[in-house]
Amino acid sequence: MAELIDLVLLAMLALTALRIIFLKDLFAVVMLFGIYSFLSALIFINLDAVDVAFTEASVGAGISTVLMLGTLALTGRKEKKNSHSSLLPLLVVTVTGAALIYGTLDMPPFGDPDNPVHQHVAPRYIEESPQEIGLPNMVTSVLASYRAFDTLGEVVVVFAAAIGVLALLGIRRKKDSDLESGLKEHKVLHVIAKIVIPHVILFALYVQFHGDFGPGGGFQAGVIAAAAFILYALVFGLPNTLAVASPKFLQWMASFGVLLYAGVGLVSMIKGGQFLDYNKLAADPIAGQHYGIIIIELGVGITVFAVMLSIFYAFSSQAERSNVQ
Amino acid sequence: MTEVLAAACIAILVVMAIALARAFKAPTVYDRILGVNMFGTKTVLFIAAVGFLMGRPDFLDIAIVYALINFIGMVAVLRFFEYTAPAE
Amino acid sequence: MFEQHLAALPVLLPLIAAPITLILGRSLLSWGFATLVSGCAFVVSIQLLAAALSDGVLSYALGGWPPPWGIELRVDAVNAFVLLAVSAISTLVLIYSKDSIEKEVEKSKHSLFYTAHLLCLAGLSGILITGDAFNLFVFLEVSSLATYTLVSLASDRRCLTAAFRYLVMGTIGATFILIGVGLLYMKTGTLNMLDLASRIELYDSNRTINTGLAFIVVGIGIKMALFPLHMWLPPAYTHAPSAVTAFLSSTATKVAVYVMIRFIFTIFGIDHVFEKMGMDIILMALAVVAIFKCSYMATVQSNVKTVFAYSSVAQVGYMILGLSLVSVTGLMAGVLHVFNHALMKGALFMAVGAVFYRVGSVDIKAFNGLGRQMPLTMAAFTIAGLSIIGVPLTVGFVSKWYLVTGALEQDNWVVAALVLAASLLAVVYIGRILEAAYFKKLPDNVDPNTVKEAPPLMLAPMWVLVLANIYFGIDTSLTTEAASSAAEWLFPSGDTHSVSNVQEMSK
Amino acid sequence: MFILDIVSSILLIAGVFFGFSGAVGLFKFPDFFTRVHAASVTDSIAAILVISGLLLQTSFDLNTAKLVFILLFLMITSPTASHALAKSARHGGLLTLAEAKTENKGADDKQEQAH
Amino acid sequence: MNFILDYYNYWVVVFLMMAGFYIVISANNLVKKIVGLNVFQTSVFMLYISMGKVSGGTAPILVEGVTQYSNPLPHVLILTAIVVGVAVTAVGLSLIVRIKRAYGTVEENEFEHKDDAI
Repeated sequence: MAELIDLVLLAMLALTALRIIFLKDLFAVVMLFGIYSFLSALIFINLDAVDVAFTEASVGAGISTVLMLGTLALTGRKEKKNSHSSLLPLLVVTVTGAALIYGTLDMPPFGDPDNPVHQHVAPRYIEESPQEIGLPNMVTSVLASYRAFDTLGEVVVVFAAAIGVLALLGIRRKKDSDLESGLKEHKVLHVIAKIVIPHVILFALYVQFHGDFGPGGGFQAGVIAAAAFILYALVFGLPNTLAVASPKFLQWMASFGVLLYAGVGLVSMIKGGQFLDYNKLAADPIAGQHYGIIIIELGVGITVFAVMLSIFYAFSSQAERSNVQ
Repeated sequence: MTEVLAAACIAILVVMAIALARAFKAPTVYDRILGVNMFGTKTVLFIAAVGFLMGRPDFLDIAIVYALINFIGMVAVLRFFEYTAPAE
Repeated sequence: MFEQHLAALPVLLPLIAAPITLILGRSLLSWGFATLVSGCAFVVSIQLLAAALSDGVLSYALGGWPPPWGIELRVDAVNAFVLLAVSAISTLVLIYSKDSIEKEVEKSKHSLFYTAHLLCLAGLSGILITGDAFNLFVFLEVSSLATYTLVSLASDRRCLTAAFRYLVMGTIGATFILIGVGLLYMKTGTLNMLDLASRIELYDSNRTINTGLAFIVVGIGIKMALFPLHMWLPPAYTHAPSAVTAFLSSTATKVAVYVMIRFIFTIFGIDHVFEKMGMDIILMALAVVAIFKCSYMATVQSNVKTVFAYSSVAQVGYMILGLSLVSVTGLMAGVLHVFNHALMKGALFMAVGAVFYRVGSVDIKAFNGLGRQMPLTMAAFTIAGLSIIGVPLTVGFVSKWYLVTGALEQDNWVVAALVLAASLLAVVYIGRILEAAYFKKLPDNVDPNTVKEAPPLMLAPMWVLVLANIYFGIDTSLTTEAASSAAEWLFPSGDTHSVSNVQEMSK
Repeated sequence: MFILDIVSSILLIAGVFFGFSGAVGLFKFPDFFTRVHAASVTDSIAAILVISGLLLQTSFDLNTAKLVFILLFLMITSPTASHALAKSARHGGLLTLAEAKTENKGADDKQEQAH
Repeated sequence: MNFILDYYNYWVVVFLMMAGFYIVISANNLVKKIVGLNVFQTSVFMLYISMGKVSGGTAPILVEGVTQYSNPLPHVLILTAIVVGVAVTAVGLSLIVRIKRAYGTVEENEFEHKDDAI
């Protein structure tokens, strides 16, 4: 059954990718990219990667698509005719693809439990992480403890993206904040958004703190919380949102999240362990792991929330600016 | 019961495929959005059903996220049309 | 406590300092703080190099999890040596950039500039010291994102398209590396570099692993601007702010060269890469073409920054040529050139930036008559330029010497002759600029009083690098010792004999 | 238990049927406003039926609550989205089939007059 | 037949990767390039997730009575990679916005003509 679903989803993905190549309407391209992202998230669910699916759905289909639409609003929707010859790219792609297909020929079979991937490092995560870390979600255990340094790097990447977007676009606060913006004419949307947004934030908190037991964690929670604010900004206009969470405050929050994460590492260094060694955080190693993971997930959540919202602000303030002119 | 669930999953997949076809080729841009929206809502149902089919229904969180993102995506699209003329 | 965590500090210091710099906000304050942190990282990396040379290798298990389950930081002579160059250049460039970016970057973006610089330093240090293949990818992206930002901060609009092209190429490169690491992981089940090495050895010429190797080499090739994949580099280096160009040209591509060395020598093993797959022929051919094509391109450019951008691509060719010789001497020449080239290109781009600071242009015509107006800057430029050519008593000579010796050891006369011939091209492109500076008159429409010597905070780091060029060109013992122990470290079965011979010859 | 399964199956099948009919309507109906009607009405009923069918499979725990939450969420947002889309299309100048016909007619009349 | 069943997943994923890669290198419009980059990366993520799957296994979250779990390590890696992907996308898109403002176009061949070479 899983194989059948897998096959159907892969076929849909292939068609979507082909359609994206040939479409000239960039708006449609972005919509199809959203679908592509959704579909790949379905594949991830089908292949048991629920945490990944969670992230891909909220990031790929959510944040990326919204940002792409924001860019399109500023750059125009139509792709002009391509004067490049498509022969050379096709050649490059064929060669690369052929190399990869050649590489697949010695691959271990799909899904075989005897594959080297499942034999060497991973068994310890599966068999011992429930005792060593004490959490049912192995992905969270590996992400936040065994490979916590990767995750710190990931948070720093997000932070770097915020620096990049701020340096490039900046966030302009308009003087005349009574400017027409938001979806003023859609009264129904206003009512519904008011009902939905608090629940979304509540859900984000649930994802943040339930990530140890089910799919979710700081990153997904940050994105969902940012999505709630984005919804607010889309419906009620940017100036209203800026009044709730100011750009300066978000910058401060983004830095704070990174520092919180690194701070856990420093504390464990002071207590005599290695960087990010949570065992030293409390007398009982398992409790130490719990404290460590909760705090760093919080740091991740705070940074991701602040950065995603800042990036959205930057794009949105550009769009409103050009709209006025 | 599993058979019914499996059949339902497949059927939802088919509906998704039809919606996808609408998103690929549509007479107006609004039809395209309609197709995308329908695809999104059916995906939510699909995830819910597949969770029960695989015996791990605790993944409904993902369905919630899908529903949420689908809605925000729709609002973003509408907002997008405030800036650009939607003429095809 | 300090000693225990020495290996982690070079990456942790800038990484933690970056968000603090953003909070500090004010231009002067964030400059001081960033410079201080970078200086600390430099001090740490000196100690690391000393420790690595005496103890061999420092391993640091992050989170207390033993590798391969956790992430390991691993410092040995190779990366400690490159790390020293990176942190030194970073500190000098930060001192230099206070005045330089005043002119080239908007005032409101200064603290973002310093934050991005620290992030870039953190990323590069992370790439250097990590012992985990996937962690390397993460830090590669940290440094790349910061780099795109830095490049796009210039005031000329062309920096935007250059940064975009860099972003697309860089991301393709990173994704190729991701694919390659994935294929390796698929066959071995591990991500730790040493563990990977021991498990790759078990396979004798496996198609999946060979494909993984190919993807990793192409991916890194993009990142370090290996010849046919270098198209992003000249525009990026030309249009970035001068301080950024000075920093990137002497660190970013060099770190990529290090990654290449690490993957080929430590992870795959030279038997696999060179003997079974014949990669040395390909790399050598590409390196030779790169040296000639790009040296030639450098001679026909009118923008001086572009000249040196192409020259950088050519110099990467020298490094790859060194390691494609597959000998301890060749590898040593490559590693040595990584360090030496950082010294010369850093000084050159700083001098060019100083010219831009005063004249407002880096076209070759703008250099007319500057020998008289900016004597100190142009003297620094001249010495660094001579070093690029490879004149004795400069570091450029030392690395070329070892390169030629490495080639002659294998009786490879052709390569040795080509290296010398390429130096003539360098004479041409450096000579054109020196001619303009010393033998042409200042244009009449320029007021001689406005074009004066660069401010001291720009001159000081420039001259530190120039003096280093001369010092390490005369007293080669320090760098050659580090480079040769690095090369021997990488060559498990290398014969140490030939290196000591070479050292005697050079004296 | 057995009865619950049967009821649940019936609900699921009915839900899928409505979803399918909506998808067909997406292609078969003549103009955009009828298509949006087909899609949005069936979307809601399919969601209600399928999720009710799944609700009967749960053992009244956290999953039940989540399912109910999804149902409520879809019930609120899906019609809103359709409504806003239709409204947006109306503002964007899209006409119903009947209006398009009269408009065309008007245009034709004018052309004839011009002749 | 077995051979195909063992590998079909990887082959389709390779096809998807190459479709994305093709969009990146052939597109003239910068927004489309970024979309292509995303398609490319998403497909690489699928390669990783495919190798983590164990037939008959289930998601790596501990439940009673299950012994066979899929491999959590690729999931962790891809979580990180997705975040990296969105970071690059955000910076790339903001570059596009600036390019549009500076050049008035986002078609690669058009702004190439507006400046001298290099």
